[in-house]
Amino acid sequence: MSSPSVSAAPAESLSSHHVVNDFSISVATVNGSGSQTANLVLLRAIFQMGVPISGKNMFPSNIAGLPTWYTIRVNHKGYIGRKRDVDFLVAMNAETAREDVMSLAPGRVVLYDAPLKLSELRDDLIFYSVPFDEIVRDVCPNAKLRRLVKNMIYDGVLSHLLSIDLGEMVKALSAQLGRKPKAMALNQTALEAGAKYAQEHFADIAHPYRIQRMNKTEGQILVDGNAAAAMGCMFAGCTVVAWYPITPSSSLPESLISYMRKYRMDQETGKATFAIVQAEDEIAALGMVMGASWAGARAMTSTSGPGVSLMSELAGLAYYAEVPAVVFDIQRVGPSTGLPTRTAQSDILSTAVHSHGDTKHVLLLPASMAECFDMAGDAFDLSERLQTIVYVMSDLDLGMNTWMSEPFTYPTKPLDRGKVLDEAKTRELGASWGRYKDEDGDGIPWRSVPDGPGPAYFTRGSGHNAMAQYSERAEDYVSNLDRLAKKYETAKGLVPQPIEDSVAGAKVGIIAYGSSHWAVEESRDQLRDTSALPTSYLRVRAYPFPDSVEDFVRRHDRVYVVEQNRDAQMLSLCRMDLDPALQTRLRSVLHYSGLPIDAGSITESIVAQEKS
Amino acid sequence: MSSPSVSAAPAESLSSHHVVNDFSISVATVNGSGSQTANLVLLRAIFQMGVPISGKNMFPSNIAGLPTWYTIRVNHKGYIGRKRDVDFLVAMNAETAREDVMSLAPGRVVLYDAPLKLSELRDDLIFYSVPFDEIVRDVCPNAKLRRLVKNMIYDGVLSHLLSIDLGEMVKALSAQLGRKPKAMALNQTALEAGAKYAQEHFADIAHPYRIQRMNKTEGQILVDGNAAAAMGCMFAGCTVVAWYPITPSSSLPESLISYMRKYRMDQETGKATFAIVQAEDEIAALGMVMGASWAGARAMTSTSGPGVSLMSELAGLAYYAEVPAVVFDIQRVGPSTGLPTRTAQSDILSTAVHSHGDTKHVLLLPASMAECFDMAGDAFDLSERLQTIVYVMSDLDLGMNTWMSEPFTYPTKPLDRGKVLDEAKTRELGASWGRYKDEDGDGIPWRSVPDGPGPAYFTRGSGHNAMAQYSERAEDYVSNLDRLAKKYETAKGLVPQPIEDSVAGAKVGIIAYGSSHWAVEESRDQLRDTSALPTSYLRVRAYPFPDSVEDFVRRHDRVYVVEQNRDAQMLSLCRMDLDPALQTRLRSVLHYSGLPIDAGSITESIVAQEKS
Amino acid sequence: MSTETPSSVPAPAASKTNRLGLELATYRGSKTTLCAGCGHNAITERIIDACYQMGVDAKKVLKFSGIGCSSKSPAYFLNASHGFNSVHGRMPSVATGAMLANKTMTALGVSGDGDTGAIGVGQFVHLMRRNLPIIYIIEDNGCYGLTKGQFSPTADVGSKAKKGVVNELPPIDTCAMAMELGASFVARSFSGDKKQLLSILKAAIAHRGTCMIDVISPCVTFNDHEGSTKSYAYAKDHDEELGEVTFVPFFEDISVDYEPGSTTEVTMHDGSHLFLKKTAEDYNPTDKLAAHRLLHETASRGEFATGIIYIEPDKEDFLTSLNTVDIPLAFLPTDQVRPPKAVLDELMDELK
Amino acid sequence: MSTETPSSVPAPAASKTNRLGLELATYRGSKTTLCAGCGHNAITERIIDACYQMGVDAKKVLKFSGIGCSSKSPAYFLNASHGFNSVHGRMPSVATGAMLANKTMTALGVSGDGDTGAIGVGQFVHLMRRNLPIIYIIEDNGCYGLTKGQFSPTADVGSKAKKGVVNELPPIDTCAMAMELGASFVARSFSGDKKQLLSILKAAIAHRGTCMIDVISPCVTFNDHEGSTKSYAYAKDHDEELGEVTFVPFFEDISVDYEPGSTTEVTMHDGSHLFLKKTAEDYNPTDKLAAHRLLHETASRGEFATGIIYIEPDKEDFLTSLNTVDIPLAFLPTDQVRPPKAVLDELMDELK
Ligand SMILES: Cc1ncc(C[n+]2csc(CCOP(=O)(O)OP(=O)(O)O)c2C)c(N)n1
Ligand SMILES: Cc1ncc(C[n+]2csc(CCOP(=O)(O)OP(=O)(O)O)c2C)c(N)n1
Ligand code: SF4
Ligand code: SF4
Ligand SMILES: [Mg+2]
Ligand SMILES: [Mg+2]
Repeated sequence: MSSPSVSAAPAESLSSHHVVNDFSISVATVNGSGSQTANLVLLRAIFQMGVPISGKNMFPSNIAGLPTWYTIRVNHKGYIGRKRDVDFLVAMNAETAREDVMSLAPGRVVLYDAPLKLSELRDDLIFYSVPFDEIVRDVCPNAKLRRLVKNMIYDGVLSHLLSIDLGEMVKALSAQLGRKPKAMALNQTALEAGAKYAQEHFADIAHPYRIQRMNKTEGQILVDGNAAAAMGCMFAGCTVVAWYPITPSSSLPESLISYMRKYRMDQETGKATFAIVQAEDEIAALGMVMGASWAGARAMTSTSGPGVSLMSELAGLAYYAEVPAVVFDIQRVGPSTGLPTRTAQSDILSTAVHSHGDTKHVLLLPASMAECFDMAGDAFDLSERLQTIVYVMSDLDLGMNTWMSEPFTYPTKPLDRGKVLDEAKTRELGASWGRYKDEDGDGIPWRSVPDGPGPAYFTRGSGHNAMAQYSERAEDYVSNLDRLAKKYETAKGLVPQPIEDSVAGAKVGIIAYGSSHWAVEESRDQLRDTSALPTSYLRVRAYPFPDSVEDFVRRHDRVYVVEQNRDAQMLSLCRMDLDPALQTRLRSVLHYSGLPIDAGSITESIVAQEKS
Repeated sequence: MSSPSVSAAPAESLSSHHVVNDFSISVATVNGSGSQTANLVLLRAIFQMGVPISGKNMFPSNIAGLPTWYTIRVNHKGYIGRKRDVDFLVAMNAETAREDVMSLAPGRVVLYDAPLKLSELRDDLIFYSVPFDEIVRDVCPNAKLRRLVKNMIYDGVLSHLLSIDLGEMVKALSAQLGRKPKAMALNQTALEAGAKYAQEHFADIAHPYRIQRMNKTEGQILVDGNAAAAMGCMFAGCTVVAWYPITPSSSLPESLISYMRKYRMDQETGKATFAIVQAEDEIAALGMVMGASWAGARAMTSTSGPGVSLMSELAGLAYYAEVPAVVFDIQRVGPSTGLPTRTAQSDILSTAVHSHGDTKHVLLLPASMAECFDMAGDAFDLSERLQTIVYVMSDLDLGMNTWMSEPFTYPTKPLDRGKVLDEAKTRELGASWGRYKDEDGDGIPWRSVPDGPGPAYFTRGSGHNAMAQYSERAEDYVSNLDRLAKKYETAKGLVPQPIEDSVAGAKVGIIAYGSSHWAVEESRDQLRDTSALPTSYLRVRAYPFPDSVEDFVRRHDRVYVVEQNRDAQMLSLCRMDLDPALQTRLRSVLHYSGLPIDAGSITESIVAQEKS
Repeated sequence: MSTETPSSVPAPAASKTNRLGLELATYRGSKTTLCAGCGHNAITERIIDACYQMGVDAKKVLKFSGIGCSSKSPAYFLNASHGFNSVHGRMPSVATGAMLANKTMTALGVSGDGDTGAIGVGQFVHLMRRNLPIIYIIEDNGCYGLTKGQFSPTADVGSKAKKGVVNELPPIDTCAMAMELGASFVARSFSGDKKQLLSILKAAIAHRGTCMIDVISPCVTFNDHEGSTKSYAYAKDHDEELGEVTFVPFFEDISVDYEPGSTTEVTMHDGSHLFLKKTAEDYNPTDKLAAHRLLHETASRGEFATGIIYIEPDKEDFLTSLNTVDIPLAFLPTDQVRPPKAVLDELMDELK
Repeated sequence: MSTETPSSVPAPAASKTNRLGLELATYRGSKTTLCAGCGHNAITERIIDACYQMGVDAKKVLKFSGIGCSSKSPAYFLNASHGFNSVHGRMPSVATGAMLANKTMTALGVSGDGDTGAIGVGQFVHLMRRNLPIIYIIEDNGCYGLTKGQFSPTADVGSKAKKGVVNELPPIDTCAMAMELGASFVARSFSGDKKQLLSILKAAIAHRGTCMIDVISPCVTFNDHEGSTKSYAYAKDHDEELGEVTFVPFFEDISVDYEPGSTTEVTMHDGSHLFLKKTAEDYNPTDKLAAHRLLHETASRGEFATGIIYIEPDKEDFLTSLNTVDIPLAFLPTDQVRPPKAVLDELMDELK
């Protein structure tokens, strides 16, 4: 395959026995050819068999006609990070087939469209040739739809080759197409035709990869992070959404629109408890969010790198005028337009110090579907509590790929609307109230919302004193900036705290965040099992860092900060914020190919650094 | 005075003898009242007497009617940083007079407008009351102009009180108004009337502050940094300027317009060797600069914090598509609109990592008038050599205040247009040329300019390979990003190198940059003379840091990074980039009141930290 | 240093009250820090008058602005209203967001010709298109006052031929744009025309939808037209007595009063001339094409048509089209914004 | 993964050449990666034809674009020309800068209706106002193709009533805006009208000033109108056979041919209808008010006027007004851009 990783795969050959529930499949097609249903059916069928899986789509930044790879990882232990090497290739795309085949390790399997004649390329692989065009002619009389139906045939073939119960395939198909009987019938025919062809032609070959029923997925859901975050926003009581389309963020607001229309709109009157506006650009989107938050709504926007960059000026206003705002950054590969359909964690540093002047922002770092859901709620609560902009730093891998998850927990914590003046507080503070006064010693002032009981004030991004009056006095400026710094200190105790998994006696620690988590978990097992290197692990879930981050470093000799960017951005924040005496302990593991980070790369990097 | 510093002035009383050539004057007026000529005449007269001076204007962010302070520092040793305390107050503004007087140290002097009756406020100051309205009535028959002419009267009074040669005052006045005989005559009359009044009324008082002729300003010029930078741009062969007005940047392009119209335009045909466009905003300004640079022009823009924030998205394109661009950031106080007429060094960190994705930028850090001039040239050369955006991080203090300087040196180095394909190179490279290929191992590719001899290519901010073809391949992406990192390494050797002043045996080092330089120099003398603390000094002149920065830290036990922002932004860059083993040596001296940093504050901070 | 105190400027007369029983003084704001004679101050006065006379409940008003001398004005009226002075050119989006949050409020925005026509024109376009209920006033002086007199995209107002880099560009006609884009109330007036401006403002208060009001408002300090013989630039270079670049003279307000259908010539502080043509009494502002014709014809004669140029009284506004519940979104109780557990269960089941 | 090779698509016929002795093939670009049947591809073909037929020197052409499916097109024509694919909505400024640097070039920009009408409308306004010499083509499909079919500010093109959040907003008429703001050549066409589009492009190549050409260009993949019974969204929810959301069917190009003065009805791929009204042969495009009337009247009938809507042949363009020396600024030798030492000495003396 032409893309999966930077470094070459170790040339490890496959032994002759079966590999059960531990391999990866890559389906190479052309985008726009309609393989999504087929791939999801495959994924879901295995999931229904109780075997842990994850599905990652590597698609191009165009609409139709360019190469796409859908990779499914099956792993009985529950590792759901990306696997670097492909074990089973389904080669449907003439353009990349050669390169895809050449990049496989010996002993691996290729299922291909017969006219591609791939078996001529190598003799150390197992090849299955299927005449899709012939089969599809029989099952699909409508010539226009054949290109589409071909995909379901490979699912049929795979069900045989991988021992996936055909009944589960049909069930998975009907979960997708159940409401469309004609489509269901046509696809089911194709599925069965594929299975039949395989039974007839490949019965005598020993198939090296097999799915076997387990019970590791029971009760779990399959979801993508953008849908999870959208649900999180709905249950967080979000009322105003302003957004501008951008890959890989768009599906978050778009999912939210569907959910809100279904559950937050009176189905008879059409009256909604929300307003969702497609803005003219990201600057306007954030402007609307800030206006709405200022006026008392829970408001959010969602974007990706280029949009975040555009929001820079207003982000500074949110910080300094202390206006809540929730911004999801579904990170993609930069710089600039970069690779819009590839994943990265490369907006961390520039977003932490987003905007000119002395600004510092709060970042939340979800790593799982549940956290995409939960942290949406946290983001609104924190943003209103702290009266500032809060960024939820998701990424394409989380946002657009399909992940297993426990079902989400219904939030029972009341919405935290923060220090908003109500009747009683207004009376209590009386004339002593100052919009920017540190009434409680935590740096967080009391806010008056228009049309509420509190007094009116004039909000501005220019110099102001504690009473919100215009001021150019040096003293007023300094005390205001110092209070903002104190508020940022307060944030450390309020943000989601890191999660630590410490191993007694481990000298090596790992710090990671966000979507890197899954590969780190797997890598820790590899390090322990194959390199006899026990590691402790701190998963950071927010910036600014709570004190426990420094404690963790203090308790380990060497700490590897693992992240998906070139410039070691989270490490940079550690360098800036943690005790200088601890700096020599910090090391870096970086991955920035645009593909999700994999355990093998982390393990190799740590092993190499441990040796040196 | 209501603003000068955060901490209170030490209550040191003035001895009875004269202080010669070492004091500060603050003229408190209302803006729009036309005191600029009077203040500049005062400044220039002292300068003409050979005494080192500096003039700093603390003006409000409006057009007329709010308090303004013009402070002049006179110092025989040549210290031209801000002096925290005011020795001689000229109180013309009723609104602030009381507070201004109350903030003076005992023994200081106040010259005031008689109706303000300030002498009643304190008995530990020397007061001079002048009935300006009465005097002005006699010298200025045109009632409308009296408000204006009042100002020249205080100059006259000061000439007597400070022993400034009246002839020098007249000479300075005629340098300003020489071409306007009527204005000259009126103002000279006022000047003389003031002097006469003082002679008649204050002859018997011992005046504590005096100017005495020296020869320390001979051959020097008086200039502001924005004018210096504008000249620098003109002599650097700048051809395209796109800008959007913003304080304190506007006077840079506006000066440039005057210079260009005078020296770069055929006075008969009006044909110009430049194009200057006032853009619709800062995004458009940078877009124009990038388009022009891409097409082969030397192009620049100038802005301040809010404008830099808006440029964020395009900055990433400049980095990634490798398009030259020169951006002057005349820093002012943020966050957000902040204090537009106050100074800061607070865009350093966010600009160094400006834009989403993995981006890193080159910053130049001028500290003097000569560097504002020279670094304009460096910026164009580096931007074209490195094919990237280069920021010149000036500030309001440098840009808008009046500074003494040696005359600028005519640049004799040829313009460095960088690696642009000419006929010969095009032939040499032939078909092997790749727009983003590391031909020379320095990370810098060869560039083809439209309408030049090189081949055409398609410039894009999306993924591309060495041949400038669209690519989403992980390998292409990684190798391109690695080359960009290498180019950034190359930059370290090309940027203006730090200037070191090391003292044998000094254990303490100071790192500073930009306009903080002058206060640091003075503070070093204070530390040596009053605290017996010899210090070495490294003035950083660019980011990324050349190796000598790390060397300097290595050679000292403790290194203070002095800067004018809250968040220790340059220190943060040191933490990110310098050897982790050296981090415990680094300490921070911060000043962020919006007023220029002063030596006393630095000295106090270092002394305190040395003790602890 | 300077501090804008929230104390009101004392009202001239006492004890007269409006339909809410409030005195004019209660509609005032902080003391202005704009130049004496600035047109913007006159507009501030008219806004105060209009709100007073219409008996507007200041607690239900939201004030918005961008950045500029003009954008400072909201601090100088309606101290009892919340205000949001945003960043340069972004007032439209901030105001839109606030109105999404609370559709029961009255939005009143003040911008400048630079704030609206240059950096902010993108948001302006989309605000007009949405027909958001807002009174959007451009205090139009043809220059950037706060940054000291550069030309703005509406430069040309009453000025003679100018030289230099940008000055040859045609001015943007914000009224023509607003109309073209969908604003349902479009008007132009002059800061010195008390009567007309007041009546336009009162009509705007009564209209629901975007009221775009372009008010020509002379900048007395920076009429930096080289071609104008009494300009700042001219004074700087030629004036025999002045010779000071930072001096801001005091000016009297310019005021005019002229009949519907007639044209009047206004002499500006810088000596340039402005020709205002007031729409006739029988002018029908509901005919869009006629309104376009009016603007083009007056413009081609170098005149500014003043009055209500275009009005579409029944056009649906943006907030109405969004069809939100009656309670402002900002104040919905939790049980209306957090669906019950059953909904989450249903969603989870679908994903199993 | 995918790589856009710079190799040209082979030309259909051979050996015919234009006045520069060049074959049509030399005007081609890389292979398109847009959907089969996308209107944008047809426009690409017409640009190639027009440049070929006019004997344009590709080395003297600069290609520009923003971001979107449309903005990818410049890679698909004129491989011999330098191109700059900028960021979303910022093509106008980048093109302006490049033309400042080298006024001897011909600028050809391609944008989308989202790129121009949404995020980029501010720069669009000012580009039109400057009348910079550029051919500015909007490939107008009423949606955001590249981000999968959201409505753009020109949405409504040939569509029926739509529901949802933004769809009730009136479309921006880019032709009316361009005219209002100062562009000296304003036209509208349809991607499938080979003859008309070609002749408009050729006229634009001959014009100096801003040529704003709005080309209606159907997106075959995302005509996501819920109200349209053959739309993508409809298929997704209702189609009994398809049931797949990522499938992009192949479509044939739509092509039309109709007489000046007549109206034609075009059935789009999604089943919606488009009514095009071609300007009559005696239509006078130099009368701005008449052009406004034409646009408003056709729009009110739900039609699109096509043809050259407005032209002001002699209007001074921005580069001319800047009056730079004849040599492109980009190529001035050092002695013309660095004043002699005497100048610095003079400046220093003045500051002493
Ligand atoms: C992003 C940004 N760029 C530039 C500025 C500087 N600036 C402040 S006000 C202003 C222009 C104001 O002109 P206008 O809107 O016409 O208001 P006026 O002062 O004339 O009333 C500018 C450019 C800014 N505040 N923010
Ligand atoms: C700053 C920014 N925001 C959002 C995007 C995502 N984006 C890419 S193309 C596009 C819209 C394209 O629509 P249009 O210009 O109409 O082109 P089309 O694809 O329809 O031809 C958007 C929103 C982006 N690239 N940059
Ligand atoms: S500078 Fe002009 S616009 Fe600003 S306050 Fe003064 S007169 Fe008004
Ligand atoms: S998605 Fe639409 S606009 Fe984009 S290439 Fe396909 S048909 Fe064209
Ligand atoms: Mg203005
Ligand atoms: Mg489009």
